[in-house]
Amino acid sequence: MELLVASAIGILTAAGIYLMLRLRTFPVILGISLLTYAVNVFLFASGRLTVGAPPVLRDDMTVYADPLPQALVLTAIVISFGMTAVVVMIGLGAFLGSNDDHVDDQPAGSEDRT
Amino acid sequence: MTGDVIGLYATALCLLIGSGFVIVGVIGLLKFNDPMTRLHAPTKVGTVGIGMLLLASMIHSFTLGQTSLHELLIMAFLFVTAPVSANFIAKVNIHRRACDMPPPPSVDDTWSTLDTPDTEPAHTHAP
Amino acid sequence: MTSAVEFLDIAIIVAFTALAIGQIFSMIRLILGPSMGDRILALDTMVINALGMVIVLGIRQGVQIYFEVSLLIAMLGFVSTVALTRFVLRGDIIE
Amino acid sequence: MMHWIIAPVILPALLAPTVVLAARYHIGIQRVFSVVGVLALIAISIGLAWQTSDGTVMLYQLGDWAAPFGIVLVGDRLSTMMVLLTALLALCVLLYSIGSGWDNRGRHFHALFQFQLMGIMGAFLTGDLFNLFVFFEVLLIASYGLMIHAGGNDRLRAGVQYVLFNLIGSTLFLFALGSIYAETGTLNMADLANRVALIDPDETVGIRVAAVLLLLVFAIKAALVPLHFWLPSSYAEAPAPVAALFAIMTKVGAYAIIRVYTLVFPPEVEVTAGLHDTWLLPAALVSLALGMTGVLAARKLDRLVAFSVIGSMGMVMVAISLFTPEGIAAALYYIVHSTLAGAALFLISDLVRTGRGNLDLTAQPAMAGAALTAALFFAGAIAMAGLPPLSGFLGKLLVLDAAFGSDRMVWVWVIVLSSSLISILGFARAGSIVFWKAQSMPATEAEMTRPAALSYVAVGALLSLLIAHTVFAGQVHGYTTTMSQQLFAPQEYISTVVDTPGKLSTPKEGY
Amino acid sequence: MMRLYNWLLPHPLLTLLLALVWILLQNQVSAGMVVFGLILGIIIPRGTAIWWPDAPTGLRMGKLVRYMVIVLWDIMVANIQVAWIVLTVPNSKLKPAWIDIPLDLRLPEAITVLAGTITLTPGTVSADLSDEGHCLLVHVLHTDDPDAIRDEIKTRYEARLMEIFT
Amino acid sequence: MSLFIIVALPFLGALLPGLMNQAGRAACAGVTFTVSLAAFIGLLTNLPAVLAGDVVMARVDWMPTLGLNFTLMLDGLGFFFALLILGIGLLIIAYARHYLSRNDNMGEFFTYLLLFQGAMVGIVLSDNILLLLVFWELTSLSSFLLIGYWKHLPEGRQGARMALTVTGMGGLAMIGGMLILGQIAGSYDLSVILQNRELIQADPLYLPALILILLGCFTKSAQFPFHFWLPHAMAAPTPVSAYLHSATMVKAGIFLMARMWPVLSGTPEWFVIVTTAGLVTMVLGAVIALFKHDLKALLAFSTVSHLGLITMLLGTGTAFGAMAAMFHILNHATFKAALFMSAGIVDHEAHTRDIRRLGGLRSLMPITFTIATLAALSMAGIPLLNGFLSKEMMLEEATHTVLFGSPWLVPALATFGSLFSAAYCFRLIGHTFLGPVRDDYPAKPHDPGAGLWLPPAFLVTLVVVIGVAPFLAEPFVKLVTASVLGDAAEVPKAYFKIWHGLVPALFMSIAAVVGGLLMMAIFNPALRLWDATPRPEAKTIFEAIVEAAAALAQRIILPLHNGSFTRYAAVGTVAIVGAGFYAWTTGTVGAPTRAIQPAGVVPVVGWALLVAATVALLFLHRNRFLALILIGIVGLMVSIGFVFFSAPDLAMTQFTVEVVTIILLLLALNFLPNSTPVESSVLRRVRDVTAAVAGGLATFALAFHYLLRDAVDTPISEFHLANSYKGGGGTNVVNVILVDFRGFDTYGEIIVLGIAALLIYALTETLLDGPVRARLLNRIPDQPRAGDMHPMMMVVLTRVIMPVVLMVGFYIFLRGHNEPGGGFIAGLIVSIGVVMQYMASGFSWASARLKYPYHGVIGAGVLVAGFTGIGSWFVSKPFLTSDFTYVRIPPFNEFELATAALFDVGVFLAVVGAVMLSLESFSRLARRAHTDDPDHPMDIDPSRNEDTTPDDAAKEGV
Ligand code: NA
Ligand code: NA
Repeated sequence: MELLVASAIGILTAAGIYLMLRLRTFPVILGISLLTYAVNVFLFASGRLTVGAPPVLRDDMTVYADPLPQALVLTAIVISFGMTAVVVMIGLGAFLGSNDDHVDDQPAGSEDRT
Repeated sequence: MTGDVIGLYATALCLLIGSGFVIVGVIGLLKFNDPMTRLHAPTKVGTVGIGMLLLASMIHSFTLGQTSLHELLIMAFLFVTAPVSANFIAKVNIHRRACDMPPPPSVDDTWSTLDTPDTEPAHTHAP
Repeated sequence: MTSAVEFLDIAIIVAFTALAIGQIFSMIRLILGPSMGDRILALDTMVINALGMVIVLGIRQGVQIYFEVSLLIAMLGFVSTVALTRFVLRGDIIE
Repeated sequence: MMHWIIAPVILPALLAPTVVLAARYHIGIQRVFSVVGVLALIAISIGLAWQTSDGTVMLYQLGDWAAPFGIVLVGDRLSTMMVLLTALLALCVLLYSIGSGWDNRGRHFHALFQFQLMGIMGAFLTGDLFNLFVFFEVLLIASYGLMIHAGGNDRLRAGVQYVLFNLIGSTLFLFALGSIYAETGTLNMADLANRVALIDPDETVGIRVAAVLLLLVFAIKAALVPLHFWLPSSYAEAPAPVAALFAIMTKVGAYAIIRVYTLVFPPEVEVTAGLHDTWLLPAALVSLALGMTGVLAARKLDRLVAFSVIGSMGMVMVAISLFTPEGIAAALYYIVHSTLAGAALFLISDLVRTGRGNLDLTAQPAMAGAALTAALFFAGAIAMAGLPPLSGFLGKLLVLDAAFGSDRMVWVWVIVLSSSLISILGFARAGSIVFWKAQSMPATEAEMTRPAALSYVAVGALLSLLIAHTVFAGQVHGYTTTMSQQLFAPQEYISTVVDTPGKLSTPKEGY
Repeated sequence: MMRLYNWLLPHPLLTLLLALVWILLQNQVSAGMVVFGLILGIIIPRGTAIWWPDAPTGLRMGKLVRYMVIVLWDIMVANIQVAWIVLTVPNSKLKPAWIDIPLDLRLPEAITVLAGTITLTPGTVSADLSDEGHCLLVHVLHTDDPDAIRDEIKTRYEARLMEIFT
Repeated sequence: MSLFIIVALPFLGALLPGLMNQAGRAACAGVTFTVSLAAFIGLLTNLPAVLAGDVVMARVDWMPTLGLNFTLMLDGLGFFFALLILGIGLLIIAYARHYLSRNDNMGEFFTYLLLFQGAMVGIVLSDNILLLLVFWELTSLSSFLLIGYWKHLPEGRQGARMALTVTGMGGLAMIGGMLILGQIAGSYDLSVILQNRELIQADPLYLPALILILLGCFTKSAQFPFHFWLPHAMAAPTPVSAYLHSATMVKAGIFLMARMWPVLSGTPEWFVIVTTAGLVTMVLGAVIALFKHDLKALLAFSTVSHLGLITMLLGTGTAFGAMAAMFHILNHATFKAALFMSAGIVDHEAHTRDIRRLGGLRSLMPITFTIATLAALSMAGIPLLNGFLSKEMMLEEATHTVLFGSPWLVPALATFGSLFSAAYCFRLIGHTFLGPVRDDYPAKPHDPGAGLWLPPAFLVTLVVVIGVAPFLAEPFVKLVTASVLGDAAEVPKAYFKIWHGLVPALFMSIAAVVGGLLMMAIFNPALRLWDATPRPEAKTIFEAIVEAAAALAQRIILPLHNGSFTRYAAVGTVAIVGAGFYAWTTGTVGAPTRAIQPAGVVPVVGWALLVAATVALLFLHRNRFLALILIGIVGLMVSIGFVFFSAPDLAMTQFTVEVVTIILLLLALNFLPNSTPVESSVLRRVRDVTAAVAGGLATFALAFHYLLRDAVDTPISEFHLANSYKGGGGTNVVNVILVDFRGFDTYGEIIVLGIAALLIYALTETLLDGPVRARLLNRIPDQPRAGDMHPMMMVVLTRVIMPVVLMVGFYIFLRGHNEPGGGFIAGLIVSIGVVMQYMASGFSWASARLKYPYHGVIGAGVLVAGFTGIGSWFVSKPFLTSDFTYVRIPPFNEFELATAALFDVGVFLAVVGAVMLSLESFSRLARRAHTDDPDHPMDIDPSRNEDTTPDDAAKEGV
């Protein structure tokens, strides 16, 4: 199980980085989203993996999954949602202004390729 | 046989039936060669498949001595939304010309999806 | 009693397997496409299968704690299907 | 219960939504709210700095939960000084944005401004690493809003890159936090310091990586080469008052490095040995050199200032990375200087923009209000280039003095001094083109706007602060020296944070 | 008084439905729960009533229940039928067809229920409506006789719905 | 008068002329003169003490922690220089008053001049070497302003920058030297440093310190090879040249060498470096001066030469040399300032300084001629003028100096230099004043008013008086010398007199003067030879170097910061991974403490799907719509993973956020291109894959590492589990953490969300106010659009479902504290419910009927959360302290009332407001793009059609 989770984190990270290095805003945002998944799982896993013991108190249970990373990830998810919304909007604004969704600055005078 | 045992068997049975429908649904999704026919399998079979799983869950809860009817809510939800989902996907298929085009309606002028006065004549667009 | 429990365990495994196969098949359809409708349909199916997985998980653990999750998946799966199809149909999903 | 320490966070956090709720169409009311709020903030900050100046560590347990279980705010000399600096800077920037009308060129300037302050204040005051992340995000997202305030295509394009780069930074922060929690099971900095000491020397990989990741997060904030790339275009494209406010944001990174690497991973901790001293100083030196080279290379005034900010952050980081009490004391002195000087230069470059319509470093006819603007630029450039009599020179002396006798003294001295020369060259070149060469150009009929008096007042206020920072350098440096000693003897900080009981806890046996 | 009633309960059935949903959500029944459910059932429709203008009045509840039972039964049967088709009929033998169903129903709510019923039952999916809403497009998975299906839909479902939505 | 006041007066006074510009030129000059005079008198009040051999001290702490203090000291040397600075300053001010034209901004000029004066006085009175550095750099800055005073002249700008750069460089080097010196001595106070000769000279850092300090001195005093900036500084107005570049600033380096003489001199290093530099400068300067045609340039290089002479004298390291140097400083200051002023007069009257265009002025400008000639002859070393005396001493010293093992090298070169020195003096007199009167002067020259000639006349008087009666100057010079020497040596006994007998120096002197006359005889052929000799032109070289430096900087900086985010990100990734790798490899890895848990079919399949979707995304991401679906699957799988690993709250949040994000992305994608073109090269992709794999491996390794190990101590969450119910009143520990234990995080989090929405709104507003608006109005959708905007089934379903969704939201909200759920998820659900309504009937229709002020909702949410937190202040508890109680009101079951729930209400409101405001903003763009505003919730409604004709329906619809 640990191997699965760790490798999933690794794969998400790798894919995220690859997409993050693409040339258009849209795939870059997708890449950042993948990275966000990766890091959320990573942060979640810092409480180690527990199956079948949600941290909702029950009389008949003594072992629970670590609730703190869950709360942290929750915060992180919400924050990255806000960030994603913002970057999407700014990216859209930039595209609408220039009709170009390259994430890199284009050399001056280059033709509009979109 | 006590009630508990019956409950467990009933749960298991529901699970198995549900699994069967789930499998059938995805087989249809994979097997059929036209988007419209593919639409039939999962939207219906899946609904019942999940319905059986939900039923299993209810029975299981009762077996464990807990009243549980809230699965009904999920079931109801799935049942009322599935037709709308299917309707939308069918509209997508028609709009994108992904399937055989339906003949014009017998009563009105055209199908609403194809009724696009604000764009060029619809058929000029490639699928 | 034990045989019933064992039977249920088997049924649970079968259900998990069926749902897993369902997910894999749907994924194949999703990647194959070819039309947008197929892909949306495949996603819709995957969401519903995922819902099934959560339900079976609840049965296996004998808890009702996953109810809210299931309800949410059911609701939001629908919303996302509508949003995706609306996008294909109209471009603008809230017009 | 003393609630004052949370006031710098809560006050803007209440003011901003109030403005949004009640006054979002009334710029006048917004301005009044904003200015009054910042004035109150200054008063509070002075009070806090006064309170902590005797070495008191103020602790505020949010929700009445003891650390490390709940979040705490901690005020010591360092954090209250940063808070005060922020508040003072905020007033000048705010006055400038009102004077220049920047605040009315888009929506929600004042709300975003207040939120930005809230984020910065929180970052300085919190004693919890994850809470630091949250405040980083608050200040970042507010900064995104401010950065693209008033729109414009170039600004939006730069904004996209700025946001994306910071998203990488935020992701990295979470990786670091995950590693830290996984390794130590805590998030509170003081508790972390205790727990790092427990780590087995045979099992150091995790905490080492965590420490380095954390350092990198802060290095991004501090625009340390090679993680500085986000800075030039975003600071240059941001509205000038916003860029001026951003001058404190790089300091947040520096602050965090100082805090964490004196409290949690001080140089003498064995398990993280060799991490900061190996790479930080070279990177800082490269930053310094690169920033000042950028000053010489810049083709536009705003870029020039942006690069000078990188350079001056390099200087701060050079001082920090010595990791000696003298080095940190020098860094803290320099941080204040660099904030004020950077902010002043951004505002001055906006005066130029107002006067001549653009910031290209090309000869153009004399601008409106040239004499005064030129004088201000001269002063700002002197400060930034580290020439006497302003505090940049004193800061430079402090850094060089602190580096005396260190292993890499020659490197530090050579690069500090030569980059200083390069920046002198760059500033002289730019100033002579913009202000002097203009005198040899034929005057045009083009319409020139004279900057508003309030704008000059704001810049003047910043420069006055710089002058005060110079005149009272002895007192300030004396203070930063005590501050640095406090930082290098964190036992009181740690025990205040960890040993103060809270709700449902008895000290030492809470769990 | 009547106006207050109408104002308070723009959709009485919806109120009941919501109360039921509330109880189901709570997964247990108690007096307080019901009261609370009803309160919510009044508040929420009241708050969103403006988005449901011209609601149909005079639903025949008895017939509606009977209709639902029929549909549920048909769904069970349909699923088995479709499952059989999926598993046994090869693609080459499959005979899908489009059929259009001229509608006698006029109420959107009624047409929607009909379309939903069609989708949920044997091998049919309601795909589209004609541009003025007088005709429903249905896709059939596998049939030799489309007209029979049309007739069955009209008699088995539409006729009943005509009675329910008077 | 206190030394502080003497130093402060010019600085404070500098404000006056700048502010008094309106008051007129006379007033500006007057006030400047008064300020200087006050300082001058203040200085003189200390004369008795200085003459008595006392050292006047004044001290105020500035930065005691650094050792930089306002410590001033007045001894003979300081007094001498201060006297020169203030005395000549007074003359210059008087002179400048008449020299500057009406177009020049006099206030500005005098402000700069006083700043400079103050800085110079500061240098010579500093007892603290760091303070001295401050003043040192201030002279560079003020001279920069003075040289560039005529901003419209390119020469002025270039000269100013060159001076600033060169002297600035020296100043920076000196910072290093001074710091080393101070560190060795343990104090930055001169009085301490000067006591530590042995300690300093024995230190291994002595040589670096010496070189660095000498760099400062040489650049400032224009010593070879840094002599080149000085002539270009002559672009300044003549008073500036006279003051800075002959009398004062260039002497700062000399002053410092003299000041440091007791500790630095006397070593072989000092001797070789200083003497050589001085000697070379002396000769070189003299040779170049001879061939300069610009009067001021000639004088400038003559200054270079004389500074070399003084430097050489200091370099010998003998007491006699030091005394000679001091005497020559005095003499040089008098005759050179007089000469500069004369040159200025010539320029002022004849409108040219070009010697080739002058000549014959003797009869036209007799007064000027007299002054200039006397001064020039003094410079040439003609007896009965003061220049002769000190030059004799120099030659005398030269004969005793053995450099590089050669006893004749120094005397020979000294004579050679003197020869050229005499030659250019003769040329100056001959070619400017003698010869026939010409008729082609640019202006008609005549003697100026007394204001211009009186100051130089005064100086020439001194030249003659000292020249004739050297004993008058002797005690003073010896006093100064004594303070130069300090404890290091005794002041020589030698007397100042015109006739020393037939000593070698006399013959060398005669040789120089005769040689100088001969040189004049062969001047024309020599000039042709000179012109034919290729020489580096300093200005060109300097400009080339600066431009090359700037170009190099641009070549480094601009391509590096070319706005390529992808490269920045790649560099960042590599740096981060590299640093992490370094940390990893330098650490130790212990044995795992946790066992691997076996994985069943569900996690394996979930993993496989996650990976499959991720990989598919990599390959198919160019189809953006498909990419969205795939990322949806990734999110779905992650959510399911969270369910599996006991995190239902997380799963719900993740999934809900996922859906809202996809809706947002779809809203954006409507405007964006639907596919991503193939652009990056294979090489680039290889680079990216490499970075990606490295990053992936890194996070994998890190995660796997800690998943198999326990934390070093019990995680703090044990406390949360133990106290969640007792202290927080909730059984859902995650929720209790969110709203109670770490409610402050959540408070920040909703603010982030609120800001995001405000930002999005603000940006939309800005876009719609700008050029984007027109673009949106003219936008043609990039894909064909289907008919039936608002399908009936969806509309009808929504009418039933939306209230249910709202109720579910409410339910989730209430449950949150004890079961999975909470304000955040509830907020998202409610938002999605409303979004459903918008999707079904359209935003315009829905919001035309029911419009919530989402701004207000956000504001209210944040305020509710904030005031909930503040509420605890009233019970003297910290912000966000929660309390709860159980209430029973029939017929309801007992239920919990918690302040945390109120906080959660704030969260709920903020979330709803933020999500809705964002979606609204996005859809505002879309509505700008196509303006049809339906009146009906659904496009097709047969029940409506029944009442109207089909034509009307057609008009109403769509
Ligand atoms: Na059907
Ligand atoms: Na598009």
